[in-house]
Amino acid sequence: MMNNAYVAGVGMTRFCKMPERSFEEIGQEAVLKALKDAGVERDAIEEVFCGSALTGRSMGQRVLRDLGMTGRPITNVENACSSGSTALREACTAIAAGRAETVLVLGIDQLTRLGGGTIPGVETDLDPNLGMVMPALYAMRARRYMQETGATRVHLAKVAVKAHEGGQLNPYAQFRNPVTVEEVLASRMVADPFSLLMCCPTGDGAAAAVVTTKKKAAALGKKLIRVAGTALQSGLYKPGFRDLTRSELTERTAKLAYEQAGIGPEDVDLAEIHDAFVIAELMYYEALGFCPPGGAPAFLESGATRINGSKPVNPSGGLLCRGHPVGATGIAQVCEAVWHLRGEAGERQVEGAKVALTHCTGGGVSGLDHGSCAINILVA
Amino acid sequence: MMNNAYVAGVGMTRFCKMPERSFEEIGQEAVLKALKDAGVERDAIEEVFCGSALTGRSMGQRVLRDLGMTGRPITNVENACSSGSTALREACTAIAAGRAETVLVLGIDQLTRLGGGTIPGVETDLDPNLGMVMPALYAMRARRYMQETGATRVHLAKVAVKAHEGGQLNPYAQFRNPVTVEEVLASRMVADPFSLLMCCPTGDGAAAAVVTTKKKAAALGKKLIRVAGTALQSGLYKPGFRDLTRSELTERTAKLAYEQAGIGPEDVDLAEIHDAFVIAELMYYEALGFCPPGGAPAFLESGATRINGSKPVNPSGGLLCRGHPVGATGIAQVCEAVWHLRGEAGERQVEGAKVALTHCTGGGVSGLDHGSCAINILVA
Amino acid sequence: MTAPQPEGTEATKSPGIEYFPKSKPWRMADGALHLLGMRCPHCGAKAFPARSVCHACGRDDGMETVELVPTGTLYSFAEIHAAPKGFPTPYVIGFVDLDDGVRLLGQVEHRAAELGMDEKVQLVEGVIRTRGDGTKVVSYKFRRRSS
Amino acid sequence: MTAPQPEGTEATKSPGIEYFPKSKPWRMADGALHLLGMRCPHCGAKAFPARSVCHACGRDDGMETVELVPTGTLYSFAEIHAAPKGFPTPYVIGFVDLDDGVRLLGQVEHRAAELGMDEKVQLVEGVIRTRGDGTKVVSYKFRRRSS
Ligand SMILES: [Zn+2]
Ligand SMILES: [Zn+2]
Repeated sequence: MMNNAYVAGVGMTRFCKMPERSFEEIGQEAVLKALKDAGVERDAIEEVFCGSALTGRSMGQRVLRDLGMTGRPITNVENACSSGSTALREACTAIAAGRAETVLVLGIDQLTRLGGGTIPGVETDLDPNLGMVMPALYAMRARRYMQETGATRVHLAKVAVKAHEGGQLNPYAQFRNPVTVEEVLASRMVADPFSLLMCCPTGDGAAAAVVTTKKKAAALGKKLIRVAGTALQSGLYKPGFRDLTRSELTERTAKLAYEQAGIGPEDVDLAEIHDAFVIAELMYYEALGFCPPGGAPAFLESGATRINGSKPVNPSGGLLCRGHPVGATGIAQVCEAVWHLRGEAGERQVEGAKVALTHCTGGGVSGLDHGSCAINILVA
Repeated sequence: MMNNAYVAGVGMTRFCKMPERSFEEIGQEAVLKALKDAGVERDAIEEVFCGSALTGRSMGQRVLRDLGMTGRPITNVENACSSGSTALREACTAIAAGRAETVLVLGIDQLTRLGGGTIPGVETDLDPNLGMVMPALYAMRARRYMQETGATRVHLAKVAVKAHEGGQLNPYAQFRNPVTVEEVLASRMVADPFSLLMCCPTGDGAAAAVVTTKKKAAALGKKLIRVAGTALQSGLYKPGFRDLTRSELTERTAKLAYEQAGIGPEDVDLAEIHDAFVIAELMYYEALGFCPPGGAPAFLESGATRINGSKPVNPSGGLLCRGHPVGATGIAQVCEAVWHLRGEAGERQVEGAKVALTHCTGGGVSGLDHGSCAINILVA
Repeated sequence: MTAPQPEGTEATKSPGIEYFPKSKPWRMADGALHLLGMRCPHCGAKAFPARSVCHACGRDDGMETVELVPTGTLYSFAEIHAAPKGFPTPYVIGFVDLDDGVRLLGQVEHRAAELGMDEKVQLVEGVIRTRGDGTKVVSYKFRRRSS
Repeated sequence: MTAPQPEGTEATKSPGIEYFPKSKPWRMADGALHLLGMRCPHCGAKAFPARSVCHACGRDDGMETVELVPTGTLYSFAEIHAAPKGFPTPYVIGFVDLDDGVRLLGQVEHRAAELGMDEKVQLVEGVIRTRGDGTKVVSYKFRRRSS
C-alpha cells in the first residue's frame, strides 16, 4: 500500500477527569480544534473514523451530531489502547484506496463514566475472573525483568520522574507537577512492585486529526507531515511459556512500520510510546530498537530519552503523566508528534525533529502479549 | 475507489438464543465454516475485520485466539446494526488499497449476554432517558405511514407472514414456523401499533466471509462473486421536522451503492434488507427504489417480494424471522446473497439470481434517521 | 435523592424528586413549560438542548439561549408496553413539532386510544419514571390542549 | 447459590459455594488438582481450557481431553492491593509454567514477601473471591511445594 496520507491538522482536549462534561462535548472540542488547525471547513471532511474503547456505541455519530457533521460515512473502530491509531490507519487506507481525500480521525474515551477503579475485563476471559488486573500483568513483567537484568524499583521510579519532566511542560497533561524518585516509591502500593505513580491515571479526553492527500495538504499551507508508516498487529497466542520481559508484538509491529517508512530506529527523532506502567517504557525502548535487550535501565539513566537527549521519548509526559483516556491516546500521540515536527511544542520542543514514532499497545487477552499494537511513523 | 474485492467463502451459525455457549465459540464456528467454504487455510488470511455492537471489546482477537489465528492485523468496528457491513467495506478498501489480498470479515453479537429486554440506550442521549425504546421509533413511523398511505395493521402483519415464509425454509433462521396474519395481530402488544411478531427477536449468532482479489478468488475455483458496491453513510441531523415515513439515510446510501455498481434498483434480483420491524420493510422497499413512495403496501400485496416474485426480498426470513444478533446481521445477509448467487440456497433459492443487494441501518441517535446505513451490492 | 443537584433548584427542596436533564433546562411561566434551547444569531437556527456550536452553519460564537414556545403538534406516537425498569407501562411517547419548528420527543399524558394524529399539545412538567429507591424523575411532557 | 450448577457436583451439596469455571474442569486425586486440558492427537499441542480446534495446527477433529500435571514453576508474580469487589486484598497472582509446558495464571496462596522467583508450586483448590451475597467462588490456585 502507498503511504500517501498527510496530517493537515490536529487538536485535543486537556486530558483529565471531566465527569461534569458529556463525552459529546469533549469530542467536539477536539474536532473543532483539529478543523481550525487544518484550516478546513466542516464540509471538507469526506469521512470520519472514530476510535474509542470503553465509552459507548456509535461514538462518532454522537460526537458529530450537534456539529452538523453527520451525513457522511462514519466508522467506529475499537482496538483497546490502540483504538485511536487503528482509526488513523483506516483513514490512511481510505485515502490510499481513493475512497476519500480528506478524513477526520477522532480518538475519545471518558473513563470517569465507568465509576472508577481499574478497567473491567471481559467476562468470558479466564484471567479477570481469577483476579487479574491490568497493573498486575505489567507488575509481573517488571518483577521478571528486574530479576533478569538487575534493574531495581529505583529504575522504575525514574521512568515516572522522567514522564513528569515532560508533563509539567505540557498544558494538555493530566498532571503538571514534577515528582521525585522518593515520592514515586512512597506512593501507595497498587500491584507490588508498582506503586500508584508507576501506573497511568484514568481520565477523560479526546484528540483529533485531519488527514488528507499531499495535494490538499500543500494547498492548506501547513508544513507537510506524511504518515510514512502505519502498522497494526495482534498478539500471537501461546498457551505455554512466554518471555514476559520482551514484547514480541511491539517488535513485530515496529519492524513493519520501519519497513513501510524505509527507516530504522536510529532515524527516529522523537517517540511517543505506550508507558501505561513504568516497566512498559523500558521494555518498549528495547522492542522498538532504541537500545539492546536488557539495556533499557542504563539507556534511561544515560538521559538519552529526556527531552534534550539523543532519543527523546514521551516529551508529552506519556500515559503516566499526560494521562490515558484509552481510545484517545493514539491520536494524542499524533498531536504531540505533529507539534514537534512543526516546531510548535513550546517549552517541551524536541529541537529539529524530522521523524516521529507513535506506539500504542493493549487489550488484555489471556495468552497474548496484547490484543493489539499500532505504530505510526510521521515524517516532516 | 475500485471495487475489486470478491467473496470467496461464507459461513454462519444458526441465529438463535445460545446463552450456554461463549461468544468465542459462536464466532469460531462461523470463521471455520467460512474458511472451509472458501477452501483456504488459516495462514492465507492476511487481515481480519470484526463487526460487533454489543458484546465486548477486542472481539476479533478473542474469537480468533483459540484458533491460533491472531498475530495478524485485527480491526474491530462498530456501527450498530451496520457493524458487519461496515467491516466488509473496510475489508474491500484494504484490498483496493493493496494493503492485503485475502481478508476475513466476521460479524458477531450475543444479545443473550445482555440479560433480556430491549437494547439499552447510551445514557447521554436524551431519548432513552425519556422512555424511548427502539420499537417505539418504528412504531411512530408506522402510525404516520398508515395515516398517510392508508395502510393498515393487516399490511404490517403481512410483512411478518412473508418473512416466515422464507424463514421456515432457512436452516439458519431463529424461527422455522409459518405464521398467519391473525397470529401476528394477536401476539402481545410491544409498542402499539406493533405486536411482538412485528418486531425482530433478540438472539445470538455470528457470520463470516472471506474476501479476496479476483485472481485469488478465481484460483480457488468457486463462482466469482464481486462486491460491486459497498456504501456507508450516517444520518443527517435535523432538530426540526422530519418526514418519518421516508428514510433519507437509506435513500442516500442506496444511490451511492447503485452508482458504484453501475446498476439501478431494477437490476436487483434479490435483496436482504433491514426489516427490524415490519414497517421497516415497507419503507425500505421505497427507499431502495423497488416501488414508488407510498406504494409499498400494494407492492407487498402483489407478491412481488416473495421468493418467487419479481423482486424477492428477505428470502432468508430477514431480521424478523432469521433473527438479528446486531453485529452479525450484515454478514449473514452477505452469506444469504452468496448462496443465492451460487444457486446453493436450497428450498428458498431465488432462481437465476445474478445481482443481490444487502441493506442494514440502525443506531438510534436523537435527531438522525439512524446512526448509520450500509448497503452492499454483490454481482455473480 | 440519588443525584447531586445544583444549588437553589426546587430539587434541593423536594427530597425524592430528581429532574431530567439534571440541569433542568426549562422555566415555568403561567402554567406553561418553556424549554431553554439554542438560537444561532448568525443563521437563526434553533435546537434543543442548548449548545455552543450551530449545527446548521457551524459558527461557534455567540449562540443564544432562548425560550422555545410551549405549544406544538403531535406528529406521531406509540404506546409502549415493554420498557426498561422504572417506566410504568403502558405509556405513550410521541414526536411533537413545536410551533417554532423544533421537534421534541417526549412522553404524552394520555393513552394512545385517546389521541389523534396532528393533535395540538402543550409542554407540561411531569413524572416520567421512578427509580429503584422511589425517586421520581421529573421532566417535560406533553398534554392535549384543552382549547 | 447465585449460579446454576451441573447436577452431581459438590457444589449442589454445598450451598454458598460456586466453582469457577462453572464447568469445574478439574479432578482431585491424592490431594492434587488435575486440570482438564486439550491435547491435539495430530501435533501434540496442549492447552487449557479444553477446546475442539487445535490452536497450533488448526485441525478440528479428535482433540482429546487430558489431565495436566499438577506441578510447575512460578515464572513471576504480583501482589495486588487494588482489585475489583470481592477479591480480598492483598492477594498474589502469578504465572506458573506447569511441568508439561502449559502456562497458567492463578492466585498464589502466599504473600509476595514469602515467595521467590522460579519457586516450585502445585495446584490446589481454594477460594478466590467472595460474592456480595456471601457465596465463595472456588477455583484452582497455587501453593508452594513443601518437598
Ligand atoms: Zn447558525
Ligand atoms: Zn494440533
